[in-house]
Amino acid sequence: MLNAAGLADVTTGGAALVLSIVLPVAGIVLSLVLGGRRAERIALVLLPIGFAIASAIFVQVARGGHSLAYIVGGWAPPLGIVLRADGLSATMMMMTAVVICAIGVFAVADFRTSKDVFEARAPFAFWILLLAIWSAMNIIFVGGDLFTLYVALELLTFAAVPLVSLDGRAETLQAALRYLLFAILGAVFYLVGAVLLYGSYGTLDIAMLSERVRADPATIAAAALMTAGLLAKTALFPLHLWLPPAHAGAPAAASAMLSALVVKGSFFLLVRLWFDVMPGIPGAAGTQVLGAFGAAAILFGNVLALRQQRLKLLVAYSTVAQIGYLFLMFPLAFNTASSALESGNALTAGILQAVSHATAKGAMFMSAGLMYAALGHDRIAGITGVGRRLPMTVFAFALGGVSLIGLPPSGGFLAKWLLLDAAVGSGQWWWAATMLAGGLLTSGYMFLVLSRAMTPALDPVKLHATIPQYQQAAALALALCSLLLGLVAFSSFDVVQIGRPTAA
Amino acid sequence: MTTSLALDIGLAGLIFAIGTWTVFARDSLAAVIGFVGYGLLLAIIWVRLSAPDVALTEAAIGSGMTGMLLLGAAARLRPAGNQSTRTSLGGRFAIGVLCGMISAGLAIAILFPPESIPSLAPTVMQNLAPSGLGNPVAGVLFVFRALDTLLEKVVLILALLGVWSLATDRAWGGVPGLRIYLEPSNTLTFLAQLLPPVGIVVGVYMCWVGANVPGGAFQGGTVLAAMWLLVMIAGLRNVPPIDGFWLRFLLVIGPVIFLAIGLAGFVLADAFLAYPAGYAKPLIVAVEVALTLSIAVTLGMLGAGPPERSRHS
Amino acid sequence: MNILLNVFTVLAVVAGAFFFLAGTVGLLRFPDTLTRLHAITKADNLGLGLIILGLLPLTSGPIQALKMISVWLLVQLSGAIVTQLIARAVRLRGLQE
Amino acid sequence: MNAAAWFGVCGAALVGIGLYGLVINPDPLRKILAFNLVGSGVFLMFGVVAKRGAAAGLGGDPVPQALVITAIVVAFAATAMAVALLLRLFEATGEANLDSSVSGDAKGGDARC
Repeated sequence: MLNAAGLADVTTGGAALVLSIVLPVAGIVLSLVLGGRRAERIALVLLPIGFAIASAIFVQVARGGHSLAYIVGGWAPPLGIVLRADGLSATMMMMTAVVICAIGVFAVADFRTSKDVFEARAPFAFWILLLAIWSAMNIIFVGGDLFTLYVALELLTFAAVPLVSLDGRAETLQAALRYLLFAILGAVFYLVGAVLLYGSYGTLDIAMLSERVRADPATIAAAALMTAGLLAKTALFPLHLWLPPAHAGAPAAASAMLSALVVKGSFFLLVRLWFDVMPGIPGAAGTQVLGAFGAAAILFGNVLALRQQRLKLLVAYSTVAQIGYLFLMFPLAFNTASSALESGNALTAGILQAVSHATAKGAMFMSAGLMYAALGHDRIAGITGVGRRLPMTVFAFALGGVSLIGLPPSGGFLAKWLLLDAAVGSGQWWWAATMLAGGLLTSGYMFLVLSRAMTPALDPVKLHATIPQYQQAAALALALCSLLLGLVAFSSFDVVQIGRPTAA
Repeated sequence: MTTSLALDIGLAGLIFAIGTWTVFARDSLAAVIGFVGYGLLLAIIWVRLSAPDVALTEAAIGSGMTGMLLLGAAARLRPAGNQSTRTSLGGRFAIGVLCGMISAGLAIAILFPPESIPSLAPTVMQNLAPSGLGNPVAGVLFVFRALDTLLEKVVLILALLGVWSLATDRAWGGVPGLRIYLEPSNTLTFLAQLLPPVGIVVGVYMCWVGANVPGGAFQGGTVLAAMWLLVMIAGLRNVPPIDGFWLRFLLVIGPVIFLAIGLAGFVLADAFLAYPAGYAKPLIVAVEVALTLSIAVTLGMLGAGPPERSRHS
Repeated sequence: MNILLNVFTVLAVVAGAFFFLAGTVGLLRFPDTLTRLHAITKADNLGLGLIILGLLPLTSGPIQALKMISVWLLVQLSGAIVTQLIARAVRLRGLQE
Repeated sequence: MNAAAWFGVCGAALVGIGLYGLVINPDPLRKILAFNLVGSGVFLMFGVVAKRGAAAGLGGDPVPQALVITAIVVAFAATAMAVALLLRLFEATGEANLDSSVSGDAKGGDARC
């Protein structure tokens, strides 16, 4: 075996990384063979365990101040695969664990197998897909090998697409098919890039590539193709067309997962690619182009959100806009002196934006779903008075909106503040202007929805279904997470920067 | 120019021509049939590229199973026709130019390799001996990058779950309606009686020798799946209901054993997915056998499609 | 002896290739499904049979020769049955195209 | 240029032509078919990379070869899911379209031909 002695210190702390991947996989196979409502029970048992594992990794990384690694099978790269968790991965894993657990609690009411059957379609599929999404996200966060990440990306797609069409309505089938085509094409583009990189450098390991990478034509082509593929999967404007129907058509718990988590998977890979694999390759022009797409997404998504008649579509279009903010960090992290992307405050801001959007958007899709269930529709014109009947739900929706707009003390505020600060500091005022305009538009549609919801109705609102308290509580808990995330500004150190080259 | 080079260029040209034709052919069914032929020719290219393992996979899965799925779909969709609007001439031109540029960029990238060509072949051969495997590709799949192989099996299972989830609520737990519907006929029954014994021997052989020579779980499993589908289409065996215990058991037995051996590596060897010294080969063969069964069942059920009839009707 | 075997190989393979060519031309040029089937089965049976016959002297041992013969037999079997099925489908649905 | 380089060019060309078909062809089944062309083109390029890395008595670098096997299986899984979705969509609406907006019932409002 390869240098077994040198591995010992690397592998001891890293076993949790393996468990974070393997546990949901074990849950998937067990659920399939045991069947029936045991799928739900297995998922519910695994939720706290997975949460504990993610917390353990987070604490280990934050306390230790350095990243964790695990060499799978004892085979070091370039032959084998390494799992790595730096501050970036640990933060995203923690976020995923929180959101998944909240969604799990929320979904208990919607995906229950009725007493008179052994196994029902939607619940059985949902609980397994939930575990699959969790596993795929964790692999994406800790995978150290570009091909393992490709398989994880596909795993994520195959878990996400059936969630879109879980209702079986014709328009969701169409949305799912369109999503699938976008996603698999994006993955193939990513794969071409990996092929070219392997052809040039003989390894797919991220750390080894970052040392070897040169600015030759093959590498630039690889970077461009991988970026394009990942942008299609992240639904950055103008490749966003598949997102609104897919996210709005899925059941509430599934929408929350798709919007809060799944798009962050491919986004995270993009961050890995640009910041870790090839920080020097994109150049100023590349980062400005990416930022311009982001800015266009902010304006376009917000304007379209403002014009929607249905609540779930409004929330979906706001996802298109919020994804735009994520891409502003690329031009802002670019250092003109070294002509490379630097992991500074802009990176922290981008990740913070991802985390606060995940929690806020999860909460908003859950609350929108609850309003839909209670009213039997989600026409914005018809939600008058719902604030009286479902105060907790509307409150959660409003708190999510606070984070999207970027009001203090929310995580969204801190993220946007850091981005603004970086924009002003580097003299790129155009991004700052876009962000301010985006914030105004976001407050516009939030006001539109909330003012309707809080207006007392003329005749009392009749609820079609009773909404369990715990579902509302799950949405509110996520919204509070998003709100209180801004308080991390008071902690002195920055977990995201752990294990980054410039932080040491 | 040598003869073999001329033949290779001709092969590449032929493949490109058929590929282009499948894009532009008017009839979908004809395009799919062209695609099957395309896949078989592609398998020859893989042999020419000294990759017999990939050639077998391409022929079995890339051409065979994919072709079967697409043929079934084309036959079913035939009455649909096509009412959607076509892209305008200018749009087509612009997209054509863009695609041409991508192709040109890729061709340039592949035609100008770095000065020292990197290869892991020597490293693989150095480290293959302890595992006792003779086939380096199997070594990469089951020793060095076992995690990818495990995850890929999960991907297949998820795809099957995704296909099943498209059933109606009422049909859940029921029997898949085979997509390719043939009237029962004596000749087909004859084939379904004669071929499977041979096919099963071939499938088992492929899996068994995969550790040492080209072949392995994916190729063997595909052949077994094809035999199973043939028997089901001919009506000699019923399609099993999707909630049957044995079906589910066989579906997951491969990943379960893989995972169990991988986790045992924590205790018995020095890492997850590491094999204890001296036991690598028997353990890998065990994993391959279980995976072959799982792959056969997964591919067979993917071919059969979502459940359509409830079990009792 | 060796030269004779080589000549045999060349002749048989060329004859086999000719049948493949003829079958392909027939597949492309014949007017309806049944005649096309007729053309393609000739390529399958005779063409492949001749090529394998021609290659037999080049095999490294009886096992390899057996493998090649079984390839031919399997192609015969599946070819004959698929042709039968297609012909049946044509008869049931009426002649098209 | 050696044979492997020609196969590489063939792979690159297949990616382009497949991509064109994927974007241009309105029929989802043909889009799925074109996706498979793109995929096989990419695999072929990987095969050329493998062939270039022939060393240590092997005809090619086994690592990319093994990765292609994995990728072929994943592409098949994608095709299977796409085909199932397409057939289900056809069953539900009586048409197989991605661009027209479909509604719940088959006789939905728009009578586009």
